[in-house]
Amino acid sequence: MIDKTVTDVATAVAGIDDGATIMVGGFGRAGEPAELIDALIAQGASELTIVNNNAGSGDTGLAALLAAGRVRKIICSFPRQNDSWVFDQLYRDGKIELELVPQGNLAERIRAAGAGIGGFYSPTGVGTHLADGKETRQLDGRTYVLEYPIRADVALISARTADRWGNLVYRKTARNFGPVMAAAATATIVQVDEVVPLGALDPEAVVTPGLYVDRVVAVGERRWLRDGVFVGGVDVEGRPRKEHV
Amino acid sequence: MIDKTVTDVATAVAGIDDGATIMVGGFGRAGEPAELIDALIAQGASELTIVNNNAGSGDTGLAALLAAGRVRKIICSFPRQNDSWVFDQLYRDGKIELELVPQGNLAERIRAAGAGIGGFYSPTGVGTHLADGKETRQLDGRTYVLEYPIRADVALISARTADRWGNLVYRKTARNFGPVMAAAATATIVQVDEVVPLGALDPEAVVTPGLYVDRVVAVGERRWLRDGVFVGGVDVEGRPRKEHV
Amino acid sequence: MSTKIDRLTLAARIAADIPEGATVNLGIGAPTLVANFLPPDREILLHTENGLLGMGPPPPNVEIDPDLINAGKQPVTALAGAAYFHHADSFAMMRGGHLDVCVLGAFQVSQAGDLSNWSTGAPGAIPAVGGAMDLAIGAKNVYVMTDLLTKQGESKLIAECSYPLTGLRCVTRVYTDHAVFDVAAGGFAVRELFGHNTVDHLEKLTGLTFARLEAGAP
Amino acid sequence: MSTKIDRLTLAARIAADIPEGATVNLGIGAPTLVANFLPPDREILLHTENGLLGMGPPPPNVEIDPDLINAGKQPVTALAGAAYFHHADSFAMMRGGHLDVCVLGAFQVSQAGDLSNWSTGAPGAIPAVGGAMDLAIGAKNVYVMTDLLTKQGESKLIAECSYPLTGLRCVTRVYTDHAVFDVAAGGFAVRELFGHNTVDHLEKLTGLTFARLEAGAP
Repeated sequence: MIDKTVTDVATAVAGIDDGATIMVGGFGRAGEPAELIDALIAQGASELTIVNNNAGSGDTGLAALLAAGRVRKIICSFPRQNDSWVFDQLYRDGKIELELVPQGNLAERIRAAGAGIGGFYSPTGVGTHLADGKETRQLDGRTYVLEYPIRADVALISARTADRWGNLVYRKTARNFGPVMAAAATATIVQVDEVVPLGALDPEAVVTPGLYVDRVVAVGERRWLRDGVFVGGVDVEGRPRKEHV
Repeated sequence: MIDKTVTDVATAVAGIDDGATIMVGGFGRAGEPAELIDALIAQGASELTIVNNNAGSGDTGLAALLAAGRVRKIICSFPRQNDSWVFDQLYRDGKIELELVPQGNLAERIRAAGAGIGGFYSPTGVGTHLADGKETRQLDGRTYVLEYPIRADVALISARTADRWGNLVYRKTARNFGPVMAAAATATIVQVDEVVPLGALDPEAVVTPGLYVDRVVAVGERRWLRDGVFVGGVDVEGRPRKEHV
Repeated sequence: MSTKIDRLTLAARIAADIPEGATVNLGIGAPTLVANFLPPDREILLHTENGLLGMGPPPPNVEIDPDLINAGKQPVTALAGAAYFHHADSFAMMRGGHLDVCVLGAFQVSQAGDLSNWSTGAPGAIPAVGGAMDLAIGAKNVYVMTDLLTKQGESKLIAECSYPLTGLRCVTRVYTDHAVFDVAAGGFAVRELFGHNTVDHLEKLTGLTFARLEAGAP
Repeated sequence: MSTKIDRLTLAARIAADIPEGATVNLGIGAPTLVANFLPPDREILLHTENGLLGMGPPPPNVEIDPDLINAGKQPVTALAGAAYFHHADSFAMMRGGHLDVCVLGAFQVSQAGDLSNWSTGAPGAIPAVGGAMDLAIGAKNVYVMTDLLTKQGESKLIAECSYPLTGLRCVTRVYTDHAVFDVAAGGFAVRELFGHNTVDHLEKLTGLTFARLEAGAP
């Protein structure tokens, strides 16, 4: 019997090596695999290359991983945010390498890795500094820049629901990078609110088929849902609103 | 108010020009836009280039379009079938041009057109006759062949349900080429079983967002469903089984 | 009358130009204001590149959903008829040219329609681009919403961009607080003057010579 | 004992090698038979390139669903836990190397693992390739299921393919009616002999010299 579920987040992230390239899903709080990131910090792997849209914010999640000195390089589209002070300091101190990638190229390069594409001609970035040194090509009257796949050893992503085969459904804009990262990593580790019996997910609505998933861990229902129904009571970061504390 | 629905298939296919490149969805009977193809035959456009996985079978659908002498060229992966006699004869008589494309390259080239990709390095076909004369490239230790997008003036596809914005859901393996073709054509024309009110489709399960769709025509429920429930009683081509006639 | 219109009036002016049925991406910052002025009698579909077409207005605070945000990471809602998709599909939608209109901010726009809006190239600044370069090259119509002049009084409309580029020859129209400009074959063409601005006055402010729109141009 | 096993026995032999949890694509024709012999105590996920993972057996005639077919356009079913996807996503699954096993027919397999299975190159034949080239290069393990000899008695295992190629260096193992061969560094290696075949006899039949498998090889 195929059963990709593991009992806890420590087991889920076991075996991640120093020097690994790790894709981390999420865009803002939406789709952030918060519990898996905490488990990765506890697990201790270092010299990591992280692929994420951003470079951490505040003092938790990715920012905490950076603050712990575990990250050698980050590949992202938007490292600089109001509250990205951890990254900012590391970057200014020359303690972290940055590969800046336009967001669409980032998503498409990750998709290419999962789809077996060796490279593709992108319309984005042509004539800009982010295409400096890259091959360009005129195709059918338009100029494109050659971009290569981004692969990873591990993807850490968050979905709403899984079954034991690893089929995933997401929730609203929390889907974001999850599906493409799941396909681009050698080992895809997923935190979900709940694991449902095989056959409970609508096969028309499965977004990530199970073959892309290696380990699934249930971390309990997100704070703003109850039995799958939205109940609110949180801010955009998912923290309880004052009147609810 | 956005309303992409039209009342009949003749209106749906109106204005298709001679010489157009037309993508036709479907793989076997599944997803075949049978009523739209019949309407195209009646509409009369000729000198067409057709993009489909196959080259017609039996004497109906695409085969009838071919038999009517309307098709100049076909781009497909598998023209030769047991019952592809119409194509076979035209091809042997030198009356139709064939561009043979491996099925995965066909799907990915159509996807590239919709996604704004100028070209991509494909792992498929390397070292074979179907890569003859094409540029190849060694990338990260593997050889790839450069493939270009396939765009179309028109896509004719079939889905299960639409709303008036053109959001589409498909049914089972009838999804096949529909989503990528919808994005690769200048005008996407869709036949559906039924049009439902805006908001009736689950936004998590919409496969083709409405912005890819230009015209929607309801053609009535497929013979093997009743009120959306599978009732069977047909063969794999959708024809009534003898005991049901 | 003043020589300038305020930001909300400008947002409303842009909104008035967006036709029924358009699919639109509003960039982070001031362009987001355009959403507030879209004519209620027109169905216009807002796209947010983090995976939603058919975005609705912000929810009341008690209904903030962390799983439903826009590209600026602000809470939003979804209209009936919305659809969710993943990041690669979402950017394919833009990069494939399927959006009708994109409204972006700018540091500079050149006469050729080059856009600089992601970096001032200041030494030591941490670079961040997000989806700016994809938005710039993706939409059928790329509208810029900006003040005509910087706080230092320098024109943002310029012969050649001096800041790092976001995209080449991508801007189709510039909505400023002084006037609306089309990017035309021979340079910027004044499409509409606000307040008591004149073409001569704007040429003096910008140091540019403007192309003349053909009579009867839309 | 015979020198050959029949096709169903061969299908069962292949099925026995497919491990629990494997994702598998069975090519059109004889490879489809493998599905009938998959051990019922193993969960194995069948992929069909027209957009389904978790394919089940054919339905009874009264339940044929024209919307639920395999790559051979035959009616199938879907298991609990199945997922549907579109054609580009389906081929991305194969081309991205996500399937564990693919079983294909062959006209010829070369010592280097080159496969010819889509065209005999006969003059006047109408070419058709379907998904053969994608399947050949996509799976982690590409197994060929074939008779060792053609009806004319010629070996399908060959030094160099003379028929048009489907894929280069892609085959990992060949299951024939005489024996099972691995594609090894020095050529084919006999993995298992059926009936009273001997390596010498197979070398005579094929005209090839076989590599020796290391003792203790899996």
